[in-house]
Amino acid sequence: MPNFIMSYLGSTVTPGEAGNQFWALIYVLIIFAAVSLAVVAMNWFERKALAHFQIRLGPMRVGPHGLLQPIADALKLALKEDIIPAEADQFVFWIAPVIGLLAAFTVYTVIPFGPSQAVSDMNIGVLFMLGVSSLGVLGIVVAGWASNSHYPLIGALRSSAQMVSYEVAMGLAVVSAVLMTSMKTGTGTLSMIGIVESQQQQGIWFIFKFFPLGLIAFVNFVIAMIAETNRAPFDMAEAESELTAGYHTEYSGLRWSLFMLAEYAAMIAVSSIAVTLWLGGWLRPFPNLLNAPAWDFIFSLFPGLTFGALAAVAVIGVMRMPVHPYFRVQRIGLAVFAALLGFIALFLLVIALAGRSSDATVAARFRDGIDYVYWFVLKVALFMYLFIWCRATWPRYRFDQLMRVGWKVLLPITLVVLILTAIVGVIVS
Amino acid sequence: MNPSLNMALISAFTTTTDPGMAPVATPFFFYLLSGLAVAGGFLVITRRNPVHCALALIVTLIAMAHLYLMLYAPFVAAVQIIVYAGGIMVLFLFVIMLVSIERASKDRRFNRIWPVGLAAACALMALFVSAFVKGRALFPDRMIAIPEGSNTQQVASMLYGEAGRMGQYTFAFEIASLLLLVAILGAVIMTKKKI
Amino acid sequence: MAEDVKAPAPPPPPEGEKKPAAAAPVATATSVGATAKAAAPAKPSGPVPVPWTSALVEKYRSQYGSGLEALTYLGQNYLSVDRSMIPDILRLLRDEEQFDYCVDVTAVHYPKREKQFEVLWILYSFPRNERMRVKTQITDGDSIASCVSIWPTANWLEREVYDMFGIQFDGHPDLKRLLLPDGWKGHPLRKDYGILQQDKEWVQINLGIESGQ
Amino acid sequence: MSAAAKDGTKENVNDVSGHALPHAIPSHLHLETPEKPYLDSNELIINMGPQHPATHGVLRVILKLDGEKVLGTECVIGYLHRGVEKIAENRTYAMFNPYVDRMDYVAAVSNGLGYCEAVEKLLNVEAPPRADYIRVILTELNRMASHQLWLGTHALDIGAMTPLFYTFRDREEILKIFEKYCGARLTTHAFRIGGCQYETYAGFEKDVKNFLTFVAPKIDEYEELLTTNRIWLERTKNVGVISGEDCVALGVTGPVLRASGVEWDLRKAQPYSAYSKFDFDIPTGENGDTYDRYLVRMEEMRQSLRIVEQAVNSIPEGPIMAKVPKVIKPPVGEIYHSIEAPKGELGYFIVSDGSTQPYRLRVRPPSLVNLQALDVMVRGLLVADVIAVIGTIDIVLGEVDR
Repeated sequence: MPNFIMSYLGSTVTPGEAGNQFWALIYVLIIFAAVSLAVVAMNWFERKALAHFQIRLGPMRVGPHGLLQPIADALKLALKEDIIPAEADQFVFWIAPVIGLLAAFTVYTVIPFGPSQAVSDMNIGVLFMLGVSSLGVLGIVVAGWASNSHYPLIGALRSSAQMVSYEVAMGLAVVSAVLMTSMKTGTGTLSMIGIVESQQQQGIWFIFKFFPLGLIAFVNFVIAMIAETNRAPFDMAEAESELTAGYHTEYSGLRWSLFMLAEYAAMIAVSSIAVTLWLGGWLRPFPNLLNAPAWDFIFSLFPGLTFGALAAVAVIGVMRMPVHPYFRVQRIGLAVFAALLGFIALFLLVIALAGRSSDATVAARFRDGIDYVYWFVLKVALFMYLFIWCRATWPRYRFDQLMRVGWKVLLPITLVVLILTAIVGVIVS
Repeated sequence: MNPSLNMALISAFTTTTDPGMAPVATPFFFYLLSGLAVAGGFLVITRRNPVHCALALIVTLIAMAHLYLMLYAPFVAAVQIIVYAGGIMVLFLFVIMLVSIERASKDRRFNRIWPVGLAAACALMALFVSAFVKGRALFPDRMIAIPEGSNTQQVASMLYGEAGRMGQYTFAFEIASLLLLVAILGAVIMTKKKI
Repeated sequence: MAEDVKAPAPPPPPEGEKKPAAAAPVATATSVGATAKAAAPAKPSGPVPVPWTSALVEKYRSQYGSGLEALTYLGQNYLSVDRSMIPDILRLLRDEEQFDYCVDVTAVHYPKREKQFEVLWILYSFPRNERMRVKTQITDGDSIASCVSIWPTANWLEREVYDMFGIQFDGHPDLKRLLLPDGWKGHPLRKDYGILQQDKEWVQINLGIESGQ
Repeated sequence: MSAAAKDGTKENVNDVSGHALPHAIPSHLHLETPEKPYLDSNELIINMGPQHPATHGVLRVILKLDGEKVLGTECVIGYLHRGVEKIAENRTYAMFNPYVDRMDYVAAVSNGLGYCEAVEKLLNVEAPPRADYIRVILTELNRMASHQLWLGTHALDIGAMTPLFYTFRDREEILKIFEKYCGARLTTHAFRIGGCQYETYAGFEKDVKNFLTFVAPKIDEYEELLTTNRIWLERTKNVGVISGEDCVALGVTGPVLRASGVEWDLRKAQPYSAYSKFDFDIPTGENGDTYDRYLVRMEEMRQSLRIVEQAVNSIPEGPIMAKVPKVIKPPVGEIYHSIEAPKGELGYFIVSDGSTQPYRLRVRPPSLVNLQALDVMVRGLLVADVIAVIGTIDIVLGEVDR
């Protein structure tokens, strides 16, 4: 068995590509667990970050600095009474959150966390992603309809119109990135891994390709993806001041939390796609320019150092906590958390050091894998911060303005960028 | 661990002989997906509630997308999901939600000409069966070869042609897209007085 | 609020006529001016209304003659007019005298008078920066012309007067209760509507409790 | 301004400036739809409220929608009706004073000022100058607090979460001054008939001056967040437009009236208290849309600061209470007195029968009258705009329902 694991870790293809069902299943489970954990972490982080934008502290009571708040919330939601309105369409009401969740999580099968750190390397990865994420809206639409109530219905109507319109701009922005993959090789690719590899070969992230065309396409994609995930300032479907809670007004307890899970999972998914298409996916900064083994080593220290920094922040938190019996448990809890982070940091640094000696060892592959995932997750985390930032800054668009932005601004710009990309590409090659 | 067991494990979970997106348990998935598609289609015409019908139709479309996938046509499968399940069905639902459900569900599902419809369906079925029986030679028993290159490129070269020459269907494709454009413009002009 | 009311206040007079001192003159008076003058001796030294003379008053007096009384009290002018003049004089005030802003429409209940209700319009003129009041007396059950067509703002204000006093406004587009629930019985700002009295039936049916007290 | 309002005929009033005025709506919202609805989609009747996050209390607005377009509205109010006017008839003049704070509870000081001045007028007494100055300072601070609360909730309605917390942080400083002055933060009961009950506490002037220097940059901060924010502009410009003529015809006062271009402020038009002694401007708008109302209120905050600054720098020494009898028995008569509350003209009409209790006390609430304009403002807009317009009218349901 260890041989099996080792031999797999040594391979350079994704389990899906190798037809390895076992490892594909393991990957799916890992990704499911990791995304769920990320959603929990994101929940905490969003509340804290938003709170600090708004000169307040956010959750502080449950656990040190509210670290256990998401867990407490999850427990509360799981134990809450699950209300199905009497007039609701029971079956559809039941299945709606599941549809949303399924769609949000299925996208992860094609997201490459590294050259072989993906469930599958589909040759139509980008199309698969677009198709599956477009199914997510079905969950929202039928949820709004099944609730048999006015606000959810309006939320669902808004949501369906919004998703369909922004998908067009999103798809066109994606196409311009796909077009860029064919620049040097002559044949483009729709595979997510292929797109990142193409960025490596061309030595440029697509966001900077044909400046500013890549940048414009990227910005358009980001706007469209915020709209696709129903986040502020495009959170029409759940505009709380207008539609109380939009499509999930009638939902409660576990079912409601499934919606939240789906929403955050979708946010992470679309951010991953943006990272893959424009920001070089798992590539660390300057992989071609600074490609000496020494640079490899320096960059491979980053994951350990990041966790070390987080541990240091936690330690500072422990020091700053008032010395009072009331805070005893919290101090200890935070100290344990800091120690945990410290151990992770230590482990990662050890791996980085162990992987330094040679390229062929398992340790080196392991180090590379951690590197890939680290840079990918770091870029995605920046997008998560962007989501929160937008939410704290902007008022909400009105529905007709939203549609106008989608159809009359975003779509023409993306089209022009697409055409220009094609023309410039032909001229350059 | 015992090396032989190790090998057995590897072979149990790996189909290394056939790289690429080779389907496993083809007949099982074929019948499962076909069954789903047929069941979905049946539900579409029998359910009273239009939203249930739409959901059943989505199931049918997704099952068919998977059938395309099994036919080594991933591009067509993806387009099927994006355009039909993700786009058109959402618009369907959009319209259905605006329509009064109570009245629609009280209407009689099958109106008086249902025997004619049944006859038409039977005739179509007969046509399919006869085509299958008589033209058996047209249908190979098994797939001859996995097509080389990706399906996406094949579609592209059919529609737009290889370098230097037009594709087989370029003209038809452009005509069709022009037709759709005219239809869109017409719809916009008919519904909206002021643009 | 109900408990608050109950504790400190003495039991309310049954007929809503609280002050014997003021009651006697009020009961016999026919106009407010007279009321105020007659009531004045009851108090040590209050200012009394004095006749209000202005071009405006002269104009309308010559037009309408009697049935129109113009007085000033504490520097605030008011016209006391007959009920029959009501829509016309308000319209003239707006059109000719630029009283383009109807501040408020309200009423006062004097149960001992023959004409129980005094309805008032508080007007303001933006161009003249001047306030005045127009008032009229009506008996219980009389209706009065609505001035919604003169000032749209009177819509809700008249509805409130109807709600609180039960005064009907003719020509009001949608005269129904404003603040109280539709099925409420009685009109609370009438003096005979005691504060402990409550529409028990409504409370029982709509709120499902025995009593709101 | 009054050109259209002058046209006395009934037909013209129906069409003061193109809008159908609210009285034209029958109760059952029978509204003609311009085109035949597509398919058999029927109009949606939506109950916004009484429990709704954006109706600022228990306001219920029945919306008739065509998709998202508003065909008409009807407000159902009274959920917070406490019978303030009836309570007044059963309380002595002094006892009723705290009740007025409960009407517009975010601007309790203004309510108290109006009531005390009305009774003082009826009694024919005048508050001493020092009391007037204290009143002006507190009232203007309260106007600012009211506007800050309005800004925060209005922005939240439109979807901007952050300004709410900024404004509440700064409003807190005002409430602290109130608390130090009279012990209460919200329903202050700060004034008494004849003046003020309390002398200013030691350091009052310093506190106020500190607040002035503290808050001036904060107002810029609010503006930084919103004034040039593109989405804010799109959401507020040309939304809920009401003309000056409509405002006058509908009796709308306060910032809403001023944003429609009518330069009218009771503090200038009929100065009360010590307002005639201060130098300040009346900000006005041009378009009468939500954005102009926002700008007008922002400018009013600055003008309030100006007034407070002048008042606190020139506050005279002297008594704070006029000679008022222990038992307040105004002579027989009636009085109408109104002040410029943060929401508009707040009037008290008091009829005295010479006893210790008002014979009749009528409150002319600005919120109620302004709310009447909602229908005119939102016709043809979208649901999201209804929220914005409810926010921009700045209603407090405690005052609407009393």
